[in-house]
Parts: sequence; structure tokens; C-alpha cells
Amino acid sequence: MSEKRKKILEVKHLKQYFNVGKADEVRAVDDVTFDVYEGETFGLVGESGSGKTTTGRSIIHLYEPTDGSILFEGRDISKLKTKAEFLKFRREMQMIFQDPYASLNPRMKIKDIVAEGIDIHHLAKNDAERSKLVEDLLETVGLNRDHSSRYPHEFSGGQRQRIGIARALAVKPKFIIADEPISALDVSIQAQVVNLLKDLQREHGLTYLFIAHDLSMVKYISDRIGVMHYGKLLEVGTADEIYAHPLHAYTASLISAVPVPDPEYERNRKQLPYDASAEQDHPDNPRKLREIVPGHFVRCTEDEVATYRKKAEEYKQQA
Amino acid sequence: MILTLFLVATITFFLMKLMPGTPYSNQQKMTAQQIQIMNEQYGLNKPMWVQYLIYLGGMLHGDLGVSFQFSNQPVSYLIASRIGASAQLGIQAMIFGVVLGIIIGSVAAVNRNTWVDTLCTVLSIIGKSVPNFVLAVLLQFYIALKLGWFPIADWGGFSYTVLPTIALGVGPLAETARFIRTGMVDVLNSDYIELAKAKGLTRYGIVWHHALRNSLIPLVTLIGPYTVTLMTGSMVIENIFSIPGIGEQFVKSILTNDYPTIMGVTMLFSAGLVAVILITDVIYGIIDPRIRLSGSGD
Amino acid sequence: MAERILDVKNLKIDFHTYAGEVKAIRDVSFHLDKGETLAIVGESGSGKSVTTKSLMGLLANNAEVTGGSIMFHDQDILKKSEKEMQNIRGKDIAMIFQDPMTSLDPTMRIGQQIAEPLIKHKHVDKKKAWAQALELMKLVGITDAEERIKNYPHQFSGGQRQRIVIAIALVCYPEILIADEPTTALDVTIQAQILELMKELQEKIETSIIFITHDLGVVAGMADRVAVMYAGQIVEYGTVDEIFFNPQHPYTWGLLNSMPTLSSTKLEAIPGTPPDLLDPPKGDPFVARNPYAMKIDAEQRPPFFKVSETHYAATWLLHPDAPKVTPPDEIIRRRQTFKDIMAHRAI
Amino acid sequence: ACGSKSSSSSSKQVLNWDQTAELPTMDLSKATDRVSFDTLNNTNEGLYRLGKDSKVEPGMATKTVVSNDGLKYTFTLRKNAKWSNGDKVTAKDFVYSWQRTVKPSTGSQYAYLFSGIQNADDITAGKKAPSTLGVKADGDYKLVVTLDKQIPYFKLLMGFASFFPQNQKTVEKYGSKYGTASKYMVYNGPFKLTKWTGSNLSWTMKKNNDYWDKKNVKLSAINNKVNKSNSTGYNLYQSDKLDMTYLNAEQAKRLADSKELVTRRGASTFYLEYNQTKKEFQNKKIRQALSLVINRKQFTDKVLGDGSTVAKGLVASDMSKHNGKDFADEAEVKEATATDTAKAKKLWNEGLKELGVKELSFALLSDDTDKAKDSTEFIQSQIEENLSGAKVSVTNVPFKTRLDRSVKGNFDVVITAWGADFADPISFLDLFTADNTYNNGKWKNAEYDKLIESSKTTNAGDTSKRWDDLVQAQKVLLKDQGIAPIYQQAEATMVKSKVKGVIYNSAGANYNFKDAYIK
Amino acid sequence: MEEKIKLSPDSFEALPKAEELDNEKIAAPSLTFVQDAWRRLKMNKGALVSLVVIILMIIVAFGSTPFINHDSLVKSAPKYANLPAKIPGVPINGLNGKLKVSGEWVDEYKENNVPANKYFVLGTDYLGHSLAQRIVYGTKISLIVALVATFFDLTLGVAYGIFSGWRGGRVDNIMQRIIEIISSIPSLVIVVLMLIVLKPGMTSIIAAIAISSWTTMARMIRAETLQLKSQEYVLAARTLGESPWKIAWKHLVPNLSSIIIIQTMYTIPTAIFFEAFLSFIGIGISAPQTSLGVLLNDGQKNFQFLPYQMWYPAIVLCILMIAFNLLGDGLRDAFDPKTRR
Ligand SMILES: Nc1ncnc2c1ncn2[C@@H]1O[C@H](COP(=O)(O)OP(=O)(O)OP(=O)(O)O)[C@@H](O)[C@H]1O
Ligand SMILES: Nc1ncnc2c1ncn2[C@@H]1O[C@H](COP(=O)(O)OP(=O)(O)OP(=O)(O)O)[C@@H](O)[C@H]1O
Ligand SMILES: [Mg+2]
Ligand SMILES: [Mg+2]
Repeated sequence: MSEKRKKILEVKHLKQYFNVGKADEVRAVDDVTFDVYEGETFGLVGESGSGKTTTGRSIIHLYEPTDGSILFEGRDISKLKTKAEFLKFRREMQMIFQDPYASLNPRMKIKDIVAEGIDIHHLAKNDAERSKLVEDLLETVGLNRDHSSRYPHEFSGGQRQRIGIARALAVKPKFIIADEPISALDVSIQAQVVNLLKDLQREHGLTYLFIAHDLSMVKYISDRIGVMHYGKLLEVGTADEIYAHPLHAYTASLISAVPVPDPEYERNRKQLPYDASAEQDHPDNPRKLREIVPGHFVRCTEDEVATYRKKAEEYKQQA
Repeated sequence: MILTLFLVATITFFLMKLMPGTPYSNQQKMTAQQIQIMNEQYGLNKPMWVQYLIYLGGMLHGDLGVSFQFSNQPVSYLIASRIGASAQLGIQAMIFGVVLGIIIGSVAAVNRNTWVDTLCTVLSIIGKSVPNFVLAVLLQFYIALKLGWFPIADWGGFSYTVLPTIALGVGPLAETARFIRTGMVDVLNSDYIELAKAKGLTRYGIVWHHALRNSLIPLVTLIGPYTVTLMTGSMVIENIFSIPGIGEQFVKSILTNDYPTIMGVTMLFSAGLVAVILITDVIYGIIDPRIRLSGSGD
Repeated sequence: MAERILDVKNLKIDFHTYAGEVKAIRDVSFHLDKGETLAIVGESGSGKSVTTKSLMGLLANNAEVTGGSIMFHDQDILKKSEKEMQNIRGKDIAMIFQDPMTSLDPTMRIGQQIAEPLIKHKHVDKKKAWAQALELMKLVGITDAEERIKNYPHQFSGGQRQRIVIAIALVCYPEILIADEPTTALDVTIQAQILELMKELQEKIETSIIFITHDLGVVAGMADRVAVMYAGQIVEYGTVDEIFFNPQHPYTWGLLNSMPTLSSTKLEAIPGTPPDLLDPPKGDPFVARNPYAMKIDAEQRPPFFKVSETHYAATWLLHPDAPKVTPPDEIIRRRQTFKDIMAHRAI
Repeated sequence: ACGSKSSSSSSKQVLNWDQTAELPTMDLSKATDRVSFDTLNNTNEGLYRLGKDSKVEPGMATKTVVSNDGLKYTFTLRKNAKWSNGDKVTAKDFVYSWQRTVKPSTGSQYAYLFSGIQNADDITAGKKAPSTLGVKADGDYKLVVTLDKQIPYFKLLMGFASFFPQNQKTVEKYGSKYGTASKYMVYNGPFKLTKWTGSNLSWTMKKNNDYWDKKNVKLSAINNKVNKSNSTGYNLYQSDKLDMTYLNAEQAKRLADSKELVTRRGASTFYLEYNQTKKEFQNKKIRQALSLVINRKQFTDKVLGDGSTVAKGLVASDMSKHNGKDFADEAEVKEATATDTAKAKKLWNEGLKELGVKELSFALLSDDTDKAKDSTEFIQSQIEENLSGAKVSVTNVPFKTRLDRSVKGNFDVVITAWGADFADPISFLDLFTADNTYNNGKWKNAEYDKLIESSKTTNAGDTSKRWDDLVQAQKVLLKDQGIAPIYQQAEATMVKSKVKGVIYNSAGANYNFKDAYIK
Repeated sequence: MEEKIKLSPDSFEALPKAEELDNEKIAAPSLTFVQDAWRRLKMNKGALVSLVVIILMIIVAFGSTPFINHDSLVKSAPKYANLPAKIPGVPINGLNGKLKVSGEWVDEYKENNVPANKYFVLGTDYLGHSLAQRIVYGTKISLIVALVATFFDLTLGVAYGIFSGWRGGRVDNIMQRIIEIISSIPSLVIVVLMLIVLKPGMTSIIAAIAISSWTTMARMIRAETLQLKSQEYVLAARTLGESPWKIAWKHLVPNLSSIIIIQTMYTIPTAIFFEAFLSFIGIGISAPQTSLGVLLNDGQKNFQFLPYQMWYPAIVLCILMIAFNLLGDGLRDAFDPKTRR
């Protein structure tokens, strides 16, 4: 089914190292490969420091990748030549940030924050049009028009996050990277933002790369999910598949840790431990993503494929 | 580091050569021959860059040349004989200023936005608001002459250093107080202070065990260069209290085109700064475990 | 019935700010029994932290308690002097904060930080205190405790630090442990471990816990009783089952509805934001976001209506005259589950 | 209150003396400054010692024979003079010392004083060997000096430190360290220097028990202390830590009534020098106008107030006398230092007309000392207030910089000073001959040059004629307003009344403590 | 409580949509950043008073230009030299023309035969200039020196700091070394050189101070820029395609403003002090112009006899310094978001 759809983003063997050659070299992203199809939501989960943000930022070209390539709509983004091409890319791909407090310039009015992209890309002919666009955007994200003349510090976290979304939407992007847009928010507010994102996706045909560490929310919003750990992508599959039939032990452990608002369930919940040491890599028997069942990939060695296949079988039988 | 020193030497050397005039005070009465021979002796007749190379070469051997003001005195000797008083005063002033500054700053921070805070701030600012020559004159007149508590001037035992130390120390005092106050206000707002409160520690305990050390850490960067500045002498204080220090000598050497001395003191100053930066790093490591331990690859 | 160790009555707290009085806590009452875990849930800014800080006597300078009482055993904490409070803090009532990365003094050895309350309250010497600190480090599951006791905070991971913070809180075996969002800053996997640890320790130390969070999932796993706070008031409280399976307040409904569960396919968000406590609405504070709002909600504050002996909710919907409304599907489903469970239990 | 203190110190015969600057060197060939010369004058001794009013008193020499043509001096030295290292002071020490000073490689900035002694000029110019200098030792105790030309003030020179003897052994022993600390030096004067490390701020002169005339030396020690601030000095004086201190203008004015105030008028004159390579200052009317406008009396009395007096001419007053008449009085040209605003305005306007300009702006250059600043500010105000169209900007720079500008002619008008090295008018008047290196303003006057020349040659042996030549020369200079003398500097000091017998001379080395004592 | 409840029959009707309350309402009045800072500054009495003092001083100092200028300063009146303060009708010793001379109060005006109607409110200096006039003028000059030095701080220091911080890496490294070197050369060498090579006077003093004073600002700005550039709102601007120049102008500068303002508040006193120090070593402003530093230095020398000549400028300088420092502290608190309540 997925073959028919168009790949909007292809990440190929992306490596992003920091402080290369120094004592404190960090391999934040290490050989990550995945595709995102047009119109879908690709969820990226993993614990803190696993390289999710770095992946996102490399894709939107805030970092120069150490190795690998990123193709957006078939074009390698690190090979964009002209300024116009680059600006076009900047319009088509946007980002929503994690920290609602740090992502809005405290010295700017909401109006100017939201209109920043409009100004850069000259999307409004005059001031009146600009104001109109801004106010419409605010309304789209569920804020009042008269909020446009206020400053960020007057808003709550959820409101700020929606302002951030309005800013990204202002340039009418095709692809949005949402970097943990909800993890700093209250549960009740998280739903607002998630629903908003979903609505927007439906209305504008957007594609999302949705980054989070909370599997339950990711599962809810994503079509497909990639699980990251220590800079490596461990498992990729459809949301339901990952959630219901986790193959990799890490994924299973992650899922088992998610608290559920159900006292009865919670009383019986058992967290599955995960021991990363079992995943030691051998140079002669490298691990890479391998398809276990169609559309469901796990990072493993050649030999492990069979074990995972068996596990997948078991799930099927249970169902 | 060495590069910095080298560049400072280079820049100062050439800047200095831009100064008009010669080092001779009676040059019009000298014969051409004399001037030529003198220039030769001081190496002033060679092209600038040769003079520069010679100077650098000498510097590597610890030879800073001979002072023009004091005939035949090697600059290194001149500096050595003068730096002691300046360094002692500088260190004393720094200790005086920093200790008092820490106390005043902490008191102000703990009582933030109350009259105590304002009082502390105003006190420390007043000390700093009068140029130190004015302060020195006042101290000398009222404390030394009128009250007779300390010697008026001169350099001898500790009592001679008290007034100059105070006059010199109010600068670092005010600076430290301000720094500590800001730092401590930040620290006092931090989570670990909240936790310390939740442990039931007393206000004193919190400030002493938790807040102080943490707000002191950033002070290290301030103190280092400041100490060097103070130690390399304050012309004003040395002048008013008739102290044989290097600061006064330095100003004079600039005003009298005493090139070797200018260079010597400048190099001393920058070497001091460089050293202090290195030392600061070490001290930082000692007092801040985050730096100490991350370095050793924990 | 268990011994009641804490009883908060009609607590009212204002903050003086430039823009006026922020009425942060507006008539809050709750109690805590020995050995139980009370969870306080509520949105950001609803007053959870202020409430618990008032228990510790750690309110900000611009705060003013304008009414009410906090009875700890039979003494009113609000009437105690700072000195007396210092003797209670850390000894009888201890607290864990949200962010383990910043809650520890970066320049002090872990051992000392754990030992500090002992030295202060139990007047033991340093050596003994360190020995006990070591015990506690082991208890909270830090491996190689003997070596690591001399380490500094930055040498520990986030999860380990939170364990240490817990150790600090428990070192004097307090009667009450207040945990203010102890896991919000942690990854889910670590969160699960910490929560597990807290449950274990509670059993060992027999402390009562006030657990603050906005994550209902966590509440479900931790709490015996739950109080739901909204805009400076408690709007509903009851046992954990009552709150999760038979909620009565539309806000509680909204909360439960906006959480993804294993099975949910659709999230219902509560629209809007909580009222600004500078100018709290005079009626039900939830009125502006309440899809079931009635005229009276805008006019009068609802009293608590009793649902069961342990379950109360402040919503006009429970007034006998109020029209019956159909709660969201999710809630209906939950009520059904509850019936099943009760039935199951009865067997 | 301090009675006991002062009485005990007086019985001790210890003097506490103020200094305004460090002692830079004790090498008399290299000394250039007043502190060095003062100290050398008291710790060493030349052929003569200058007494009160620069009177020549016996020093190392007991007898002097001058040849008839005045070109040959034969000095007989005393046999009881010793260096502090025990060596005898001999004629060789003089020969060695003088040769050392004139030798170009020594770089003595005072070698020019030897001009007139046979071959001296050629030696400093590097044209002849030092050994050709016209000074010879005839045995240990006879010194023969041969002059190229008569030097009327030659005996005065012999009292100046540059002509003192040096102990060759010591000089060679210490090499480059010679004269850089009290221990690297030998003394043959009334006192020995101690506690001087070369750059410190205090030193002591102790009575020299090897001095030939030690029985007449009463002080046991003179403690010198450098105080660069006058206020500090006066504070110390008030608390009896100093027996003498220098005063600044304000202090002097306020202490005018004090019995302890001693103003010492030095043989140094401050004057305006115009840059006469510039058209506007070649105009005599302009020069005169600028001079006439300055109220010198007001300046010395009200502004300086330290005892400085209105200069009568270039040559300082009370320095040299002939037939009981002071040179300054004899050679005075009243209008050159008078104040006459009306006339000044007239001359100014005429001058401007001659130059064809309406306005004249120029810079007034001077040193950055307090006095220099007072002077520039006052003169600026006098000029701008009274002469319309005059715009004066003042430039106060450090001495070396000022010197450099002066020498390079990089100035409009400069306030500068000249202090006599020895008490003879020629010490001043030499400056303005056409080719003198100190003639920075480039004022030129043939008559002047001729008069100076004749004073040195034809009339050199005739005191009166020479005197007349010099008087005429100064008159020429002043009438042409080649310079505008402003004031003769005085130095105000406070000296405890118990201090007696300190000899002060206005020219050369100032202080002589040989006879000083404490009552 | 129960009794108070009055229920009308329609109480339980659903709340009409029209009446529905704004659920995104913000109750607090809208405050711009500047307003907010101003509000907090207003709460700080010391800073507020300081601000008023500074404004007053600026008005007086600069407003006096038509009355106190080169022409009035160049006039001297040595016959009125060194008179103490005299304010007619104020019989306080020290303000009535009397001066303490060796323990006794002496009427200096009488001593010097000053006409009865002639008086100087703050006395005169050694040339008979009115000290009050000179202090006003001196304050102006000191302020100008300070303000111009500040200007360089603001332009050179800020630009350098932002550039260095933004570029990072090698460029930053080299630029930091340069700063290190500049600050390792004693500023006096630079200053004296400037004074001597250029013409001594205001321009060169200012230039000299400017050259050596901007490094602190540059350092602070750089450190802050390093932090700001990884802030998410800056990243957001980058993802929108904003050019670095615009980012610097729209995002960095406004957020650096507090540091800039605060640092400025400390540069001003430093510059004034440095000028005073130059006066002390004798290379300050040249006559007839004057500055507080020159006045203080003159006063300092005569403190034993004419204390008023030091006290008055010292008091003015002190007030100015305290005002700038308190205002600086106040502004820092006001601008620092951490102290926001
Ligand atoms: N600019 C940088 N320089 C050096 N190291 C970096 C940099 N940015 C990120 N890292 C490191 O790279 C690793 C991955 O970081 P990243 O922020 O991508 O993780 P994440 O999955 O987004 O974590 P979180 O959930 O905490 O946001 C971390 O170890 C981090 O410390
Ligand atoms: N020092 C203070 N000054 C003014 N208002 C304050 C202060 N402290 C808290 N408040 C206000 O009191 C209210 C309750 O705050 P509180 O910190 O208890 O919320 P919370 O429920 O703990 O939220 P969170 O989940 O964000 O921690 C908020 O509206 C807050 O703005
Ligand atoms: Mg991240
Ligand atoms: Mg909270």
C-alpha cells in the first residue's frame, strides 16, 4: 500500500556527529535511514538524548550533516544552489519547537512573530493584508484576533505552542517537523495541540515528522513510527503494528512504561526491562534495519531476523 | 597563550615607537656623536624591526633592557624592586574588597529588595563613586592626620598598608558586592535552594552551605584579572601614599618615553593576565566539581 | 479509619502582584490519612504547588494566606514561626521537586546532601549521618553506593538524581512526603522506575504521600485518593476508582477524555485555557470551557455535592434540579468498566 | 604635643627631608636631574664647594693658580681627602672623571659644560681621543687644566657635580652597576649615601667620617623621602615626619603668614617662545601685543603665589652681580615685560592688518605640570579676553613630548623655562644665538650673536666689558621681543625653624647641607 | 454557605452560546516589554530617583550651554581667586563666604575686598572662575566623554560581540584572541599614545577611552549571543529563511538589550573615572574646558586649605556615579526576566 504513495522525504544513512575529532565527540545520529510519505505522520520516539531533535534539525538543514543525504521531494537539500531554491525549501519545510517558552522571541509581539515568515517570503502585499493573514492564522490555531498585539510572556504554554504552530503555518509549508510539541504541556492541553495538528493536516494535506518520547501520544497521531535509541533507529513500522506488536525489546520496554489513566490496568502493569548491552555491535556482523514483516523493520543482524520473524508470528497467533 | 604574549609584545613595541620624542632629557646639549653612541648603546639606531628582534631575543633570556630614567638600572631589577609593594597592596586590597564585598553582597541578596539591600548597595557604590585619589586624600587627611590612627604615608610595616589598602580595595569591594548580589539572587531562586529549605535548613545554613559557594564560582573569573590589574600597581594610590610601587613607575615611564620600562611592565602585566587565566582554570576546577571531574573523563 | 495526620481547611492564598491580587488558592480543603497517597491533579497554574508549599511554609514573599488552617496532627502549621517550621521541614514533612537536574547543589557531595537533614534534625555526627546516607542510597537503588556517595550531582543521570532527591526526602523518615511532579522531567521508562520505587518505599517507611501531577496515567498507578484542582479550587475528590471510573465534574471528564488510552481513537480536548486568577470568575471557574455550562455556573460557585462517603464534586450538574446530561462516551465507557470491575470484585 | 619628639630628634641631629622625585643615578657623568645633583653635591665634593650665594669655598682644592691669559688653572689638592673606601682623592681621580664624562660613549648629557676646556668639544664630537682633554695630573695633588678660551665662570663650574672627581677603581669595579645603588659608589663629600637601592623612595645621607672637614659637619644623617603629592608632604610635615616639604601654589598662598614658610627663588625663568618660522610670529607687533597683554604681576601674586616674581628679563634676578648691581636690573627692558592692554590692542590690530588677517588662532604649548597648566590657562584667558580675534588653544603634554615638539619646531607659541646650570648670565643668554640648539623659536639677530660672541672672545678676560656685552645682548633680545619673559620661578617650602644652616643656591645644585644643623 | 445559594428557575438552563465567555481571555493588562521593565523599575525607588537625578543633571549640564561656554570659561578674574561659597542670606559657616583658616572662620570676601554685591554660590577656583559654573560645565564634559565612549561601546562592542558569537568556531576564536590581546595591553599606553599622537583634548580622550573600553561589552555580548543563537526562536527564524543580518537585528539585539543597557550603565561611570584618572596624571581635558576629573584633581591638591574645591565636584560626581550605578542595578533587575514576577 505504501509503495503507491509518494515519498516526500528520504533520509539516507544520516550521520550527525558533534565535536568531530575531539575528545568529546558525540554521535548524536548514527546511520539513520527512513522515508516519509506525502500526507502521513511519521512519529519518531525515543528517550532523552537519543538523537530525535538532532535528526529533525538535520533534516531541516539547521545542521550540516556529517554524512548521508536528505532528499526532500527528490532533491538533496544540502545541494540547494541558488538562494531562491533555498528560500523555497525554507517555505516548504517548517518546524515546531519543543520549548514553548524558548521558541518565541520575548521581545516581539505575537503579530510580528507570526508574520515573520510572511515578511521573509513577501506573502503579503501590504500591512492590512499582513494583519489579516496573521489574525486568520491566530484564529486557525484557536486564539483571539486581539492577541496579536500582545507579547509571548502573557500566554500560557499551550497558547504559546499554538502561536508557534501559527508561525510555521504562515508560510504554507508542505512538511512540518514537530519536535516534541506537546511534551512540555499539560495533558489536557496536549490534546488541544494534537487535535489542532490533526485538523490542520486534514485541511492542508500536511506531512508531519512528529517527534516525542511519549509513545501513547505518538501512536495516537502517527501513521508510522520509528523508534530511536542512542542515535540509532531500532524499529520502524505502522503505528498500530509498533504499538501492538513491538518486535524490538526496547520498543516493548518503552510501551510497557507508559502510564495509562486506568487504575485497574495500572495495578497490573509490569514494566519490561531493557538491557542495551545485548545490542553490542560487531563490525563483521553489522546491524541494520531489516524488514521482518512487510512494512515493519527492525534493526538487527542477519541471524536475528529469524527470531524476530518468529516473534511476529506469535503476535499473529495471539490475535 | 604564548602567542598572546608574543602579539602583545609586538603591538606594544611598535605602538611605543610611535611616541614622539627621545628618551634623553637634554638632547639638545648633546653632540651628534654622543647621541649616535647612545643610540647604539640602547640599540635605538637600528631599523625598527631589528630593534624588535633584539628585544624579543633579550626577552627570551629574561633581559628586558636598561631603564632610561634610572641610568644603568636593568628593567628587570627595577620591576623586581618595585613590584613587591604593589603586589602586596594589590593582594591585600583584593582580599579586603572581596571578603567585605562577599559579605555585603550576600547580606544584600538575602535581604533582597528591602532597606538592607538598598543600604548595602548604596554603601558599596559610595565607596566606588569617589575616584580613589579623592578617597585616598580623605583617608589620609581624616584618619591619618586628624585621628592619627595610621601613618600618613610611606612604606613600612603593616600599619602603613592599611589606608592604601582601603582606598584601593573599595573598587573590588563594590564590584564583588554587586557580582555576589546578582549571583546569589540567581542562586537563591534556584531549585536546590528550594530543596535546601525543604530540608529544614536555617537561612544561615542555606546561605553558608549552598548559596555562597555556588555564587562564588563565577567570581573567580572576575577576581583573577582584577588582581593582576591591582597588583601591577595603582599610580594614584602609590603617589598619594608615597609607596614605592610599580604603577607609579609605569605611568612615569610612559610619560618619559622610557621604552624598556614600558615594555617590561606591559609584558609583566600581560604575562600576569595570561598566568591568571591559566590559574583561574585550575581554581575553577578545584572549586567547581563539574569542571574538575568532567575533565578527568569520569 | 486510619489516623488523620493532615487536615487543610478553607485555605485561601493570595499573591500581591503589580496587576493586582492573584487569588491562587481559593478555599481549598482536603485531608491526608496515615499511609495513604493523595494525588492532586490539575492543569498548570491551578495551584497545586502553592498548596503544597504552604504545607511546608515555603510560600513566596509576596504570598499572603488570607484564610483557613492547616492542621498537622493537632497543630496549625500556619501559626508556626519560621524557626518551628524549620524543625518540621525535612523531618516531619519532606518534599521532592520536579526537576532532578536542578534540585541538587552542584558543588556539594551527594553524601553530604543526603546527610544534611540528619545532621540538622537528628543531631547525629557527620560520620553516622554519612553511614545512614549510604543506607538510603542503597535503598533507593543506586548501585555502587559506597563509591558514589562521594560523587557530585553532575556525575549522575537524571533518574539517579531523582532517586537521590527521594533519598534526601526520606532520610528522616518523614510522616508526609510531598512529591511535586517528581517525574515530569523524566523519560517514561525512568518515570516508571521512579514510581515503582516510591511505592516500594512507601510501604517500607510507612509515609503518607501527597503526589502532585497533571498526568492522570501516573495518578492511576500511584494514588489511593485523588483531588482534582482547577483554578485554585478543588473541584472533585474521591478514591482513585471513583475519580477514574465514576467522575462527576465536567472538568474531570474533560481531563480523562483528553488522555489517550490503549483503546481510545479520538481525543476530546478541553478548549481554551484556565481563567486568569487575577480576575477569577465569580461562579464555577470552569464555566468558560464547560460544554455543559448552565446559567448558574456563571453566577454562583457550586458547593460540594456528595456522591459517596468518600466522593464529592463541586458542580451544579449534581444539583437535584439540574437537567441530566449525557457525559462523553469515554466516561460512559468508564462507568461501565467500573460496574464490571465492581461486579468482578464482588464475586 | 610633639615637644618631646622634636627635641629628641633635634638632639640627634637628624634631618628629614622631602624629595619630589626619585634619585635616578649617582653616576655623576650621567646625572641630569636636580635630585641627583643635589645628592652628589652633598655626598661628594669637587675642587670647590659652593657656599652661600654661590660663593666659592675650598673643597678638594686648597690653592688655585690661574695663568695670566686665564687659560690655565693649576689646582693644588688637599692631602687629607679620602674616598669612603679609604683611597686618597688624587688629581688622577679628576682627570679620570672628566675624561669619562666627555667621552662620547659615556653619553653624558652634561658634557657640554666642558666646552671651553681644551679639546672638550672635539672629544664629545668623537673627533679626538679623551686623553687629549686639557686636564692633567701633575703628581697626586696637582691638577692642571688648560682651556681653549677663557671661561669667566670657570670656578663656579668647579663647584658643580659634573666636575667632581670619580674613583677609577670603583667605577671599574662595579662596571655597569656603578652609581646604581648606594653600595656601588664611593664618597668623598660630607655625607655618605645609604639605603638607596637605585629606585626606591627613600634614602639616607649619613655623616661621612672620612670627610676631610668632618668636624664642621653637624648633622648625623639626612633622611630623604620622596613624596610626589604636595598634600602628603605637608601632612607629613604637620605631623613632624618631615622637617621640610615643598608646597604647591595654593598651600604657599595659604601659608603666606607662616614663619616657617621659606620661598626659594631659583635661577630659572619662564618665557614665551614664539615660533618665528611662522609668518604671524615674525611680526614684532603681534609678539609685543601678546606680551603686553599678560598681567604678570597678577599672575605671580594671585595665581602662582608661591613667591615667584615677575621676570625682569631672560636672566634670572639675584643670580649674578657685578659691582653690586644685579644683572637682571641692569639689563631690564621695561616694556618687554610690562602690562599695557591699550597698547597691546593697538599693536595687535596693527599687526593683524600687516598680516592681512582678521583673526589669529594659535596653540599655546606647554608641559603637563600644574604650574605649566596654570600658566597656559591664565595666559590664554588674558589673550582671549583682551585681544579680539585671538583664539588660543592650549596644549599641555608630557615633558618629553613637549621637548620633541619644541625641537622639531612643531608649535606656535610655547611656554618654556630655562634654569641656569651655573650662576652666570651666559648660561641663559647662550640660548638665543642663531645656531643654538635650544633656540627653538629660531629668533635671529646678528647684533645679538655678535655681542655674545664678543663676550666669549674679545671681552672674555675683561669682566666689565663682558658684563656690558651681556647686558646689551639681553636688551637686544627683549627690545625685539624675541621672547616674552613671564616669571622667575620660586619654590615655596616649609622648613621647621629648628633647621639651621642649610645653604640654598639658585643655580646648579640647590642644596648644601654641609653646615646645616638642628637647634 | 448553603443558605446563600439562591436558585432561580432558569438557573439550570444551558448557557447561551452568545453569552459564552471568552475562554482564552488574558486578564492582566497588556504590557509591552518596555512597559513591563518600566513598571518594575518604578517599583525600585532608588533607581527611579537616580533616573530623575540623571535626567536633571543632563538637562542642567546641556541646557547651560548658552550661558557657560568657551567665552565665559576663558575669562579669568584672579582678584576673586579661591573664594569660598557665599550665598547671600545663608548664615551657615562655609556658605557665607567664610573659610576656616588655621582653626578660625575668616570672611574671605572681606579679606580680598570683594564688592558686597559680588558672590559665588559655590566659591571660585584659583583663577577666580565661578566653581558653580565650572562644575556645571565639567559635568557636561564628563557626561559627553561618558556618552561618546558609550556610543563606541554600543556600536563597536555590540557589533563585534554579535559577529564573534554568531560566527562561532575559528572566527570566534580569532576574534576572542584579539580582544584578549587588546585587553592585555595596559590601556594607559594606548591612551597616552592617542593623546600624544592626536592633539590632546576631548577628542583624543574620548577616542582613547573608546578604543580600550569596548572589549568588556564585546565579551559579554558574545557570551550571550552564543546562548541566544541556539535559542529556539532563533532557530525558528532560520528555518523560515531569515538572513543572519535580520536575525541579528530582529532577534539578537532586542534580546541583548538588557545586557547592553546594563553594561552601558557601567561603562559610563568607568569612562568618567578614567577621564578623572587622566586628569590626575596630568593629561586630561585642556583649559579652558574642564571636567569633573580636572576639578577634582585640582581640588584634591588643595584639600587641606580649600576643602570646598574638592567637596563640591566630589559630591556632584558621587551623586552622578551613585545614580548611574543604582539605575544600572535597577535596570538589570527590571530587564532580567528571571526576576520577573
Ligand atoms: N550542538 C551539539 N553539540 C554537541 N552535542 C550535541 C549537540 N546537540 C545535541 N547533542 C548531543 O546529541 C545527543 C542527541 O541529542 P538530541 O537533542 O538530538 O536528543 P533528543 O532525542 O532530542 O533528546 P530530548 O528528548 O532530550 O530532546 C545528546 O547526547 C546531546 O547531548
Ligand atoms: N510568587 C508568585 N507570585 C504571583 N503569582 C504566583 C506566585 N506563585 C504562584 N503564583 C500563581 O499561583 C497560581 C498557582 O500556581 P502553582 O505554581 O501552584 O501552579 P501549579 O498547579 O503548581 O502549576 P504547574 O503544574 O505549572 O506547576 C498560578 O496562577 C501562578 O501564576
Ligand atoms: Mg529533543
Ligand atoms: Mg507546580
